[in-house]
Amino acid sequence: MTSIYYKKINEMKKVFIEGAIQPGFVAEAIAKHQSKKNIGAHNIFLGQIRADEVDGKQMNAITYSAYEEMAAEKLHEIREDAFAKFNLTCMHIYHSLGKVKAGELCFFVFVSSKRRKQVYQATEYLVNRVKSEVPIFGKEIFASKEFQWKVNV
Amino acid sequence: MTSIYYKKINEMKKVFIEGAIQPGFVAEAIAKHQSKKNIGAHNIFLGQIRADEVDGKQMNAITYSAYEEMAAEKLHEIREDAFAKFNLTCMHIYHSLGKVKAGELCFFVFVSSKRRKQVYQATEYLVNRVKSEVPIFGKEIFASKEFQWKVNV
Amino acid sequence: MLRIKYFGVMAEVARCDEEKLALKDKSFSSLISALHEKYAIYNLPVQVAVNRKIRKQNENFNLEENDEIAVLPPFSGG
Amino acid sequence: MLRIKYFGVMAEVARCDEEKLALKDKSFSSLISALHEKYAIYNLPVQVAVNRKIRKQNENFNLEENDEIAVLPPFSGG
Repeated sequence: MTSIYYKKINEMKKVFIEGAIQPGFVAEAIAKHQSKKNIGAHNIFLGQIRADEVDGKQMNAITYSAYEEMAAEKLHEIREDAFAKFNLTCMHIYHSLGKVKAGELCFFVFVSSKRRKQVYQATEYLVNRVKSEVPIFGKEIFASKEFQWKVNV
Repeated sequence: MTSIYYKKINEMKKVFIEGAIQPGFVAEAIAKHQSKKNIGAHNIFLGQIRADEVDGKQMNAITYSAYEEMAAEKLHEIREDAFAKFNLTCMHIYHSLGKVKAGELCFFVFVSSKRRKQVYQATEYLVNRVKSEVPIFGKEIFASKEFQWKVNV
Repeated sequence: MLRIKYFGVMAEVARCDEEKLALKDKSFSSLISALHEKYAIYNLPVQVAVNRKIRKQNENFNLEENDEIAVLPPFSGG
Repeated sequence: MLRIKYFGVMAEVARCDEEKLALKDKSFSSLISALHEKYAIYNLPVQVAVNRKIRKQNENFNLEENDEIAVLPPFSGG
């Protein structure tokens, strides 16, 4: 039981990032895979905050919170399913917590494989499952300081 | 005619990179999109050189060359087709020329869109068309200094 | 007493991230009734998780003292 | 005289990146015949581009002095 517990804690650490995900963080993640010489193809999804207008009000930022313990369990399940479904070498999922401003990155999914065939589909699968099944909550903040709770479409 | 000529020259400059594509270059490309506040989703494909074994010999690197003028024209056509086919905000394609070692990146396709739905498919479309239609030639170099010309499968 | 965690808009409805509720018995249906009485959750698009698993609101089973209970609005990551 | 560019393995077969060839006439079929005589291109998986467009080897049309001609092995980018 102890080792499973630590494994989960480790996964939690890896997933959530305080504030925006920086382009340099993406570069570091890519660089870490250059020693893996059986990888031929990477696919990366990045979610960026749009400055949408809602009823004439401009969105400035999203503040994210999460039920982290449940998120860690769910992400573990999603990862296992993706490894079973697709032929992947590595898989990484990162999501912001706290405030992320328009133009900044909040979500980073990274899959690697020997060949390119399945990487696009694997990324799409992970992105969709994280968005629909992982308990993360976004609060959209407007320039006026008003807010509304984000709903995924 | 002059402006079309300069446009093509500019596209050539943008596509081919001498040697490996660095993770920091990918980060810079991402960072440049943070001022575009109508973008919600990015998808990135990266091709990495594998150290494959062929008949017991280990591949060390690929040396790329290209028919650059024709490549520029073909890439222009592929880009136009992709913009017509998918709902994209931006699209960037980079490929290495010269020597790229195993573990390094040789190919970088980057698409951005308001919403995520089409980005995976757009990336896959671009990757496949570049691989099959753009006159780029890879020479696989083995540890033994022997070589063979790469064939795309 | 059961400890209940609230997330997202539900933490604003409850005006807290976590509270203790006394139930008449330890059944899941009593918990759902108590949450509805206090926060009208039948009218909210929320789900209830017990020990990190979403349970249907019409399920019936017994809860234990240190079960981890959470009321969750729609997920909106990404 | 027509200028011909060679790429990839074809540059190794021709032992140069570019050369000038004299043809008996300026037709595309004469060019293909001359390339076959010199490099046996019917036995190689190569394509011929004129002014950056791939042409079928059995097409027939006239070439001009400053047409850009290139002999290309299979593409293997990525």
